[in-house]
Amino acid sequence: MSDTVSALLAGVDWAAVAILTPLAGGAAAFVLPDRARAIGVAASVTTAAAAVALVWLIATAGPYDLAVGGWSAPLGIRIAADGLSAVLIGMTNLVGASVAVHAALTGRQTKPVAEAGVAAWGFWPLWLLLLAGLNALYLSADVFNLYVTLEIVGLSAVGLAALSGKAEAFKAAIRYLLVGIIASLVYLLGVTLLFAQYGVLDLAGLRAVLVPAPATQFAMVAMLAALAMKSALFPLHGWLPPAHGNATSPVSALLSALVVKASLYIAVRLWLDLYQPAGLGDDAIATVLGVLGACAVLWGGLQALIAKRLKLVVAYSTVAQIGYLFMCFPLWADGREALAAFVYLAVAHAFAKSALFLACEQVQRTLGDDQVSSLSKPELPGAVKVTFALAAVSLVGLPPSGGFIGKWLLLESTLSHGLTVWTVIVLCGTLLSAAAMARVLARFFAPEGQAAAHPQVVGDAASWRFSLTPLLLAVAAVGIGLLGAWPVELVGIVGTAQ
Amino acid sequence: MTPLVLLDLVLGAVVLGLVAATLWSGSRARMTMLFIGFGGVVALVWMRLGAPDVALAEAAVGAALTGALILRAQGSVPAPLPERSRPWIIRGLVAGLSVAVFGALAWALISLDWKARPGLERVVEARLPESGVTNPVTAVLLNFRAYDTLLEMAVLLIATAAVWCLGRSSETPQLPPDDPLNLALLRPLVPLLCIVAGYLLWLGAFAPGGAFQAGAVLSGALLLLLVAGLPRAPGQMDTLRLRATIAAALLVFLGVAAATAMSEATLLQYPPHRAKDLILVIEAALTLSVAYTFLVLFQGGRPPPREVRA
Amino acid sequence: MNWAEILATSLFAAGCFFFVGGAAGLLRFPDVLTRLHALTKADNLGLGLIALGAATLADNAWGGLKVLLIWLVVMLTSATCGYLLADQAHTSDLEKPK
Amino acid sequence: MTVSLGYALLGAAILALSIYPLVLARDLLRRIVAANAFGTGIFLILVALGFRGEGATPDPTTHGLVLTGIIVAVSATGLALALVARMHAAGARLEDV
Repeated sequence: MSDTVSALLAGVDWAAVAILTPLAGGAAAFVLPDRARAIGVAASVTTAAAAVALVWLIATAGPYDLAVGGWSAPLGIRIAADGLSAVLIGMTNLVGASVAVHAALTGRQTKPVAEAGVAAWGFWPLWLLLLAGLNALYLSADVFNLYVTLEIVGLSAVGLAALSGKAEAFKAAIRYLLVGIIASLVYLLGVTLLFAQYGVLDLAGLRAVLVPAPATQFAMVAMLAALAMKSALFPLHGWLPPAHGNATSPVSALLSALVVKASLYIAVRLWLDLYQPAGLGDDAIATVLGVLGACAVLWGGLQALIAKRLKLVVAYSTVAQIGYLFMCFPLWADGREALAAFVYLAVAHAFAKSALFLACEQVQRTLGDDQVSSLSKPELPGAVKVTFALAAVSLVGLPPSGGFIGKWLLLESTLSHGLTVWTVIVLCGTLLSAAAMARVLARFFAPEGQAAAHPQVVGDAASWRFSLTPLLLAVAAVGIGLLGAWPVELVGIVGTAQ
Repeated sequence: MTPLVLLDLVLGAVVLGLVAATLWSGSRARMTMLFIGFGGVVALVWMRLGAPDVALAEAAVGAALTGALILRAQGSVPAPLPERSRPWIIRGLVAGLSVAVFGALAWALISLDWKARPGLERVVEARLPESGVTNPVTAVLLNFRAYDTLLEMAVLLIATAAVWCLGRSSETPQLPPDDPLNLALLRPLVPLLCIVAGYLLWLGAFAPGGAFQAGAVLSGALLLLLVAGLPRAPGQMDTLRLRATIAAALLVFLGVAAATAMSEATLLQYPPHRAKDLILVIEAALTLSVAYTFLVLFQGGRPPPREVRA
Repeated sequence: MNWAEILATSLFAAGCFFFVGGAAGLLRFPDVLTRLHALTKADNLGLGLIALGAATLADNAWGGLKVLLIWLVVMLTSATCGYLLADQAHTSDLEKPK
Repeated sequence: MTVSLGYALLGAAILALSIYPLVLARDLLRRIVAANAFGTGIFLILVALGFRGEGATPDPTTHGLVLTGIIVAVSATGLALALVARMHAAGARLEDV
């Protein structure tokens, strides 16, 4: 069966489809705002299908590699994908398409032009261009091309974050933009120094010639610092909670689940494929990243525990989850074994976090605000509560969820490296996030007071339209744990090219 | 290697002085003016370093357009309250960071082997005949690394779409109406700018020039028409045509990419005998899109729909 | 150095003299109108001389014509800009020295 | 000192000078201008790398990269300035960012 499928799929360059479709959709949605929603859903779903085909081919036939324009490196740009890229492309497109469908299902309720003159249809062109940027980023095998994709992702994310039209959202967006611009420029400085020393921009080409030298070391520190800033690593995370907390719910879901992972992926890619093999990735830098990750786990966990608004609870939990991902760096000292933990944590977080943020929308619409203190009102529909409970299972890391497998692999890896302190921190972080989730869930399931005689429900906030996608995403976040070793095997597919 | 000469030292001192004066200028107006001047002098530096394509783009985009954008913003947003100074420890830390970055960067740069520096000029030169154009910079931008340029079009569209969707354009500051001298300027200058844009576009195939420079010049003509307050100036109404022109570059580029992916089985691999035509088609679309994109960025939002004006 | 280069160099020198004069006027004169006077006059003449010098060094007549065209366009814009600035100064009462 | 290294160091100096206002300036417009200056510093290093001496063909790749960078920079600047204007219109204070 799988051979037939592979033969059927082999004729088409699915990677090109996964990049060109959302680009074309984004341009079309901008030109035809009246049709933006239809174009947006069609392009997101088509892109997701192409991405699934690409992942399938990588899983069955090995890594993907193409010299764009027929110009081989160092002259041209290569796009390539191994198992790590494949998993992240799959995650991005599945979560992305789900959020797009959710936005289309619930979008009818929003006015076309909100206050402050913001055009709500802008979500569609910006989201599609963001999707194209994410796919291009995971496929890029050229350090300068990665810079361009980072800019696509960064600028479209800022545009999306500002779309809610609130003053705080504009403020958060400009802060986000400034951090993004600085980080991109610092990354570009690193690229410049690599080109200065080697005259090569291609990842595989660089890997072949990289040696420890001052310019290369400067480049490495600059690029890792820039990417840590873009991924909101503690203490550079200050921009994230306001940006994610003040955006519209679908946008918060996309930013939290997908966008922060993109820059983190580049850091992992450069670390594992460039710096570490060249003998540059010494323990000190990995330890610094790991320690900052640990701080993020604790700080993000604490802030999530005391945050007053539900969306801020969820946003601070992203800061903590990013911390776990950075804690993987010191565990790669002798190979890629902790990559499985990284991938499980990243993917489970993407599904759980998008479910949570999408569910926040229904909470906000039902209660009129998202103060944690008002969550105990009994009007909330059951589906929201179930969604929150399931997503919390995965975020906290209870079996059999994807988050559990990720944390288990992480703990195992810390123990086998003798990093007992790390183990303790992971456990503390788990306790903190369990407490933060319990704080929300306790209010959900122990409602106080009577249901108001005339509930002030905005529109049809109790409709299935609001609860279907988040519920499915939350189920997926738990269900990932049942996939077993398949994702680990997929990540094991390593290209020589990338 | 070529040693530094007096000209370089003077140029370097002027650039450094200008950047310091810009960033520490007392008033905003002074900052903007100095920044535009800085762009102009940097364009001279690009000429000195044998990069006329970059010099043209710097003068047109880096100095003129960015300057116009900042001037525009400066008019609509009041300057903040008198500076409350930050705690000395923060100021000291950032100053220290700045010195440390300069030191580390200078050390990294000095440690490079400047006698035998690697680069791609040989490879570009060897493959230039296959590219369809003879200006190596155009060959890099629209053939060898055309994929970067395709994604760059997406960056431009994202910025435009975001600016477009975040709010309506505010009133554009205008030249005094009914002033005979304005028309006396516009009548010869606008057609001339259009001709220069076309010339730069055509020139890009074999000499310094190209779509970005042409687009910037064309947007200069459009901006002139806009600030002159002519009733039918382009870009004043939210129309299908305006949005389509802005997206044209990306759409045409995508068309070429999809066609090549299907016919040549490789993304953006032009058939050799068609390379020149394809590059010219893409560049023409690029020129138009870049010009109208800058027009929208300058207006800072989406123009009103047709009915409102009528 | 042939005669064209000698001619060009002396034209450049003369042009630079006017630019320096214009810059000195911009810095030293007391109010908007006199500053504009120094700037536009010196710019036009200075740039004209430099353009003339560049034109004598051009490879062919086309090159020379392009350089002269640049001069014409700058004259056109600087005349208009000078007028606009003066007009603005006039209406917003900035004519008087501070 | 060669021309290339000299101009590369000039780029480094521009970049370092712009860090302070980029991080600390109260006025958002000044921070945006500083970001542009920072970018110019990087571009200067790139073009200096491509310079191969008087009369020799420079490396056109660096010029292509810088042209791309300039367009990206103006896009980001345009978006940033529009956001600043929106923020002001929505009543938020500029120095609080």
